[in-house]
Amino acid sequence: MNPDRRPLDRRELAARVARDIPPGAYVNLGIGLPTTVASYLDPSAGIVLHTENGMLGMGPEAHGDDIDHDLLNAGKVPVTELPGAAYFHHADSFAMMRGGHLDVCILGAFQVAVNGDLANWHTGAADAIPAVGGAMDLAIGAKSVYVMMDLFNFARDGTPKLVRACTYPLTGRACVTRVYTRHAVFHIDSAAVRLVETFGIGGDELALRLDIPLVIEGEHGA
Amino acid sequence: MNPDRRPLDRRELAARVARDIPPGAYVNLGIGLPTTVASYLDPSAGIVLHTENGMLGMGPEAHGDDIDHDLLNAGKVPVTELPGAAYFHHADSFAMMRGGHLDVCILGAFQVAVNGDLANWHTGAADAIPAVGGAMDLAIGAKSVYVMMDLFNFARDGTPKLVRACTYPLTGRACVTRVYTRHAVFHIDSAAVRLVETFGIGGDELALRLDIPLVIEGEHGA
Amino acid sequence: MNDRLEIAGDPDEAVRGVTDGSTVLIGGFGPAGLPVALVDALRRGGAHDLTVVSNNAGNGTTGLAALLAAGQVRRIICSFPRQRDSFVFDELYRTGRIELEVAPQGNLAERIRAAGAGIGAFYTPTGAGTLLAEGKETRMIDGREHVLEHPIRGDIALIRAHRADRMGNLVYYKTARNFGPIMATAAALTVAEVDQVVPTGTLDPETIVTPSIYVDRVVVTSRAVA
Amino acid sequence: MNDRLEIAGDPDEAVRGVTDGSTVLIGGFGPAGLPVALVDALRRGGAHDLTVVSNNAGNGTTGLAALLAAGQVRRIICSFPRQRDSFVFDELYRTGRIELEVAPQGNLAERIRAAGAGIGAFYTPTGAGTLLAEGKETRMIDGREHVLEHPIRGDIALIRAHRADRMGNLVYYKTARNFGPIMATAAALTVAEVDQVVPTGTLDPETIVTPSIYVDRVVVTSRAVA
Repeated sequence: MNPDRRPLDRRELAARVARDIPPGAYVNLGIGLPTTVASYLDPSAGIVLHTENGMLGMGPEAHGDDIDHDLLNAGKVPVTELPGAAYFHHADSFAMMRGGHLDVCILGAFQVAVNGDLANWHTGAADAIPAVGGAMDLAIGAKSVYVMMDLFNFARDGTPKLVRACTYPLTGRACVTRVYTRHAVFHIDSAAVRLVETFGIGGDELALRLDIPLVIEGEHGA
Repeated sequence: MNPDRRPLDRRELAARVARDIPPGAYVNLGIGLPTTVASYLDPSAGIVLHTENGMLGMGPEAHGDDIDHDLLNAGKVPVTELPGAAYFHHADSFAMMRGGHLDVCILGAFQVAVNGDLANWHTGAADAIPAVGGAMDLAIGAKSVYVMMDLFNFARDGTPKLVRACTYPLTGRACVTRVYTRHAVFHIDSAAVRLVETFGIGGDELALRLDIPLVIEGEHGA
Repeated sequence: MNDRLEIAGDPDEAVRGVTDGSTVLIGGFGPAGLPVALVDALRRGGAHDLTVVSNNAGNGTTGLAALLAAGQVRRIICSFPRQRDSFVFDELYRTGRIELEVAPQGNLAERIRAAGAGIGAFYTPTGAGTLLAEGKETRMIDGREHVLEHPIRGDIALIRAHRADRMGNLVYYKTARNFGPIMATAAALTVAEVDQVVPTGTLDPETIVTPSIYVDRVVVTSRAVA
Repeated sequence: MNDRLEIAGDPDEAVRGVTDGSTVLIGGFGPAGLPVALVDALRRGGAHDLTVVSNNAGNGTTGLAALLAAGQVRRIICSFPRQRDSFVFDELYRTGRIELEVAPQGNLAERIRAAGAGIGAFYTPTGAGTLLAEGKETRMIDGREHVLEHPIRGDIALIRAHRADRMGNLVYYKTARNFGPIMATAAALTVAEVDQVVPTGTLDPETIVTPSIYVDRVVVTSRAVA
């Protein structure tokens, strides 16, 4: 344990996620926080980015003269094209997702449950306009689903977002394999939630604050 | 009636079918007899031929240096490509057929029933090796299904092939809209079989020999 | 039939025949691939009680948002209506003046494809166990719950492509391709807004994305800039 | 993962790992698009009890027919086994030494696509009311009988394409495209026999038919002449 180390900042968190993406992987980065991971991928690792709106081989955000409003990512931000890119239509793009061909997808979340259930599309509030986009397809389609989120709901009451059971409407069931937060990294499989690494907090304290069954093995923290 | 006129020969039959294909139609010509229709299409009519193995805009059979064994029709005969052609994969090709986009397909048949049932893939003989190819997809997919066949089974016992009910295994139900034979042309709709034209046989004699309910209106024959 | 390919003189001519109550498939993912000129023409045409099928529900005050603002749309089927600048839709929805069916984006795309491909219905794992599967038939296949989804057909599809030849073969441009190729297959009448019409035989047959059989009308418009 | 793209030195290396009992998807419509060198290598590899999924069941005495003649195939799923020169298959079938599942060609293609696209099952009108629907679940949809069909997955797909880049993006050549693009999506391991491997970035991204994500190995062979 290395409880004295401070929690990661957002850039460190993105870099930490990037470190777990295998060379050559086909990866989809969800809208928002997951998009930041792109900047930390090793350009020599041959990782290929997928965007749900019909492209493999997506490059960095476009600037200046490179901006083309017909070349967008899933967040509708102008992006660029890398050598070896390919375009395809929406049914083919989602066939790729649903068919289990993407190695990793990285998503934000409102809540993740100990069994890997994901809630990230709808707060369930009565006046909320439902909007799901490709979240449900990504949740159930990729070989590994990584979630990047705050471990606690700082915007509201500080309650944990890694929970025994989701109280928000589900996006997908038993689909999340890893959870990356500023305070810790977790691995989820059918048996348990395993603590992989902590940042600035001890494993035992974390288990106490989360109030979930948590497997803590050996030493954690860098 | 013009019973004195002789039955059509095979070339006249192909030309007769060709006459009923509307300008600009997208058409699939089945293997065998239907293939002969291609030679009688008006080149200025803008008719586009589909081949199930992934092409629109198929041209005539290839000869000499034009032969390319990667450019075949459904009968595996080398063909050519016309301006405006497009290639696509098998799922897309059969989506085009099943989705009702082809205007006309022309098929051979063992039997056609008065309700439009088609039998053209299997004799039902115990030792026959079943082989269906794209016949069932064409039968149920095209907007109009024209059959070209002998009206009587000359190869066996001379029995009619336009029948009250098919005795051979079906290819598709209630799908045939027109039947072209050397002796007559028939139109089939949900209500009846209507005699369109005869060649070298009178309508009444035909009705007698076929032993099916047949609507004979006004004059027939050219 | 390809002699029916009509090269319309302007967008208004290109969308003529859309009647009250029509289901209109509209291509695009955000601004990319949205046939802005055709949507504007649809608004000018004044058809009401439309059902619109499109990934989003309009941005800002132009294009699809303007069509919604004009009160011509009774119902929208989409995956992601809520966006930073979807205030026109948001207001209509909150005041009960538009019906919304939200579908997971991949199910939306596959249902449109199914309509064009003559598939009667299909089982998909996407959405199983969620609010968006409520009331839908489900089935366990290989130990996994699947939801039965049905085709979405259009009376008319309005799409944007890059180039057409005079038969109606289409190629697209980058991520503006998105829903265009599948919507073209799923409507009784397909209208494509394109940058350019080129002579037949100019497009490489290996590279055509939408074969001419799916295209009824094209109209040339200058590229929309978002 | 694209760093797994392997450019095999020869066809034998390209098909290594095919084990007894594997399901092998083999591209081609007659000779066009048949990956002859890979099928020959599969025969030399000696794996037995194979299930082969291919449109036809071999022609003459080479390629797929030779694989059948070697007794390595337990079962074949195809649409059109009987051809003028399918005597090898015909003899095996008539003497009960091979199992045959005949599927309408479009259902065969759609079932392969479904496997690659994560569709659990689908309803198709093709084959309804025929011998080929016997024992299958049916359902009336919009007044028309549909048959429920299930995905066909492969352990390995052997396909022929025209060019690959070094990431594994593929383009095809004329009607040799046929089953290649869908089989590439439907197998755990996809091997493409190609005419040429070109540098990454050489193929126009608008024209790529099979994106690199679906391709594990390529091998360059001279074009087969039928």
